Amino acid sequence: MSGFNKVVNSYQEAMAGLSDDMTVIAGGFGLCGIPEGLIAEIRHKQTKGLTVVSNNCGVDNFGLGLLLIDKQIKKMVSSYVGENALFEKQLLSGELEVELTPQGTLAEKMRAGGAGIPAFYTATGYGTPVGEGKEVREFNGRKYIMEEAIQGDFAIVKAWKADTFGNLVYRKTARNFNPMAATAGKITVVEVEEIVQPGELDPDAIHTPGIYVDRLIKGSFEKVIEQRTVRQA
Amino acid sequence: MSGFNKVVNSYQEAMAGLSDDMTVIAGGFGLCGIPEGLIAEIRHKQTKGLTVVSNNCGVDNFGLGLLLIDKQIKKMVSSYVGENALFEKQLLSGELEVELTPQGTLAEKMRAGGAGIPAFYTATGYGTPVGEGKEVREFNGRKYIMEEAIQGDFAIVKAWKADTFGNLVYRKTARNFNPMAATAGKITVVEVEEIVQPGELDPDAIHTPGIYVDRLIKGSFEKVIEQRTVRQA
Amino acid sequence: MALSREQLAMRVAQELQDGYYVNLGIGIPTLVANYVPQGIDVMLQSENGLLGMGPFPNEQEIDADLINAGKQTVTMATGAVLFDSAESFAMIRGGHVDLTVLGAFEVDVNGNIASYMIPGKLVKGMGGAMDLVAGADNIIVTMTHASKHGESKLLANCTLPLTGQGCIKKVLTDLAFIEIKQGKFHLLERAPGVSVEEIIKLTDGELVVPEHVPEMNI
Amino acid sequence: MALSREQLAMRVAQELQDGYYVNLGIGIPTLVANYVPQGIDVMLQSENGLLGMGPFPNEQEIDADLINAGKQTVTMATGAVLFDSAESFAMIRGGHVDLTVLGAFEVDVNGNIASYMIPGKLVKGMGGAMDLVAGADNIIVTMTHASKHGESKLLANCTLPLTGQGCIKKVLTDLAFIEIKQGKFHLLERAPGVSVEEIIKLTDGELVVPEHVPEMNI
Repeated sequence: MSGFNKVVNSYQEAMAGLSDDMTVIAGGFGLCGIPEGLIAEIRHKQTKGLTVVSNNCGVDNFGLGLLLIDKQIKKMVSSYVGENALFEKQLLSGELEVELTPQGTLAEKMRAGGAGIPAFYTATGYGTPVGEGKEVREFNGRKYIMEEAIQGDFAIVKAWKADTFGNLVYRKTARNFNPMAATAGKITVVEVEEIVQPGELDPDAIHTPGIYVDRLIKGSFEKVIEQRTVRQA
Repeated sequence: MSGFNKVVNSYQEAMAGLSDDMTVIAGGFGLCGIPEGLIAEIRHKQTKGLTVVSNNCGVDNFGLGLLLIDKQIKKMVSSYVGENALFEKQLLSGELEVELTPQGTLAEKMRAGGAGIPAFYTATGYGTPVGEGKEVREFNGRKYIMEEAIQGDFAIVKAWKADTFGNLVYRKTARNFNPMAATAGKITVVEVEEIVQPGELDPDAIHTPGIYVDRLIKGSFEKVIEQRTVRQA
Repeated sequence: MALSREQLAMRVAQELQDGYYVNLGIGIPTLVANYVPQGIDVMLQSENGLLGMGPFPNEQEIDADLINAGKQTVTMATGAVLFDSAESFAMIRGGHVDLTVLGAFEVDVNGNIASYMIPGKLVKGMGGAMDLVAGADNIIVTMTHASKHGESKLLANCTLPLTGQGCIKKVLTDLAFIEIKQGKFHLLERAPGVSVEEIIKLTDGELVVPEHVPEMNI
Repeated sequence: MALSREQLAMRVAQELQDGYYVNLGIGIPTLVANYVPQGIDVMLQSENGLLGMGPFPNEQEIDADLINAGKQTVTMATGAVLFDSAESFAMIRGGHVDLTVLGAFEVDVNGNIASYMIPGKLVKGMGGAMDLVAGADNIIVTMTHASKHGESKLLANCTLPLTGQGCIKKVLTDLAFIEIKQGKFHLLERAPGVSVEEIIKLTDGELVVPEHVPEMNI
């Protein structure tokens, strides 16, 4: 089934078409489950003016934080930006715009973007700065705000295993935002640890159906740990 | 972890608390993936005036169709009601009310009900009888209607395997509406083919987390096939 | 001569492209799977939760837990994936399916479609059809051009309750392949041996007829 | 004497019930897991996609793919389940978590909470806190009663940007356990050795004090 073979052989091919001022939706939570090679390729391409939708912006010198070094990011849509000195600096200097979005709302906005739901209501953020300027509506005596879907020109995703059709399986908490990101990109690019043949993944246990995936590349991952915490022996 | 053991030992206990005029959300598509024993118990209890939210209403003499025999259902919320003579008869005589809901909207309304999303917008049904009386809103030049979430006093669900904590795995297309139904019941009751110990299911491959499940019972299933279709040898 | 059910399916199959994800409705659309052109691979989506639908099973393969949207027992193709109904319609509503083929009672010059209900007669329900027509960009409606009594099903305005508004761009009938744009039907092809005059006669809505109307290549 | 971080965690742990699904925020709330009463089982939800969080790993168990919402390496308890962020917040927003424990900068008599931003200082972001306070019915806020400079954090009106409006009913500080209802703080318990007068002095919002205020049983 050549028409369904999503595998590409270079990072250049994986990110072909990404250009200045585009919106990129990225999976990952902190440094867990991030498409390391795709981020590196964006840095290498030196694409500028990007709007990046991701729960976090990595750390100084790793993850999406790499795209701050040469000021490639114009705007971040994130729930949490702490623990990144360069981020803070660019934010305070006004070089970087940030749209703080509650974590659950962010996940739901990505899902909605992929699912043909242009907007939904949530109680999250009502009566807070997040709700300012947004439509308020009452259901069953409680107030909710309207949140709109997010779509990206590109989605960059990290999965554990894929078959060549782009059916994806994630591992442990590296799943996080990746499945929603995968649905919300006009072009969805996935970097995985292992590519297998169609039929090798259990059809009942696939997390992301290949229909959402446009390009697939096998990467190698550093998997930096942010907070290495062990218990007393 | 006794506090998380969801297993009950009788159908009576499984459906305890169900009373007249309640709303029941049921998983299943046609006769595929339906909680056969829980439906039989509702028939046995002779609960009346029920609003049943389910994609279909079974067939004469099987599935939810059994609840039509003694007129236990006041209202069905379904996408498809064909192929059930008793249903048609009660519908035409006015004994049974039907709220026809597009299949995708129905699935999304159940999901929303479980996910704290009181309403969402969809293009499905705009400009059709389904859209009548519903708020219309334009996003990016296209018109959408607002659909509200559904919740049930009870949700009845059929899964393949569960552990005693109520973590669920479904099998093939018997999954269908069951995962959404499971999230949308004030009391969610699940009938399964096999109950295993916690830790025996792969944590990465569980479809419904046990947090949604209140009661769990091991059933035995007839699995009636509606359209037995085979290919030429 | 008017196309047979099989010929309708064959003509639709010519629209398939390699790598297409396709949802085929119940009836004639289902037959399209039998005529996928050589060298082209498509993957069939069944809205009850299966992407990669295979052929009907043999007796030994029958599995009550594996059915299609028409409730028929089916099999899975290699590389198939299973999911729940919310995910299935996220896929459909979100526009991820490349081609949708479905039947209808009526279509009109504004791309409206009526397919789920005939008031006064039995109400079967819309199933997934409303989501499919709202979600897909590329839809082919297959239907007979007119009723047995010669009443056109290609109208200026649909008379039956709508399944979707302004969403149909291509209609394949037993007589003609028609495009809908700018509030008019446009005749693209005619069935072999069917005259342009017959098509005009049986089309109620405004029909634009080019100078040369090629015969379908079945 | 004011409660230590550990004592705050111990007192919160007394609110746990067998079979509770619990989300513990970063900081003091995380410590609650160390003081679950005997005979009671709770399951910890981590909003990055884990229900059934276990203790921190030993060196051999460390797995970069298994972290908690504070980005710390963790383990899974028996019967744990993993899911994506949309599912995690469906759980939270949908009110399926039995108890949420989180920190704050300020709370007020109307149940408002401010916890994510101090204008002019660093903006860290709300993470999942806004969803947690909007989705949970049963929330315990743990915080110090006043700043080091003696400025109360229990106010008539929050001064900082809100994380949630009207959603907090219980606050445990290092000095007192307080309920919020009908637009007032209600003193339920005091820390061992802490006088009612001291609590009154350090509480800015209106505080209802019953005749007898029991000492906490830590």
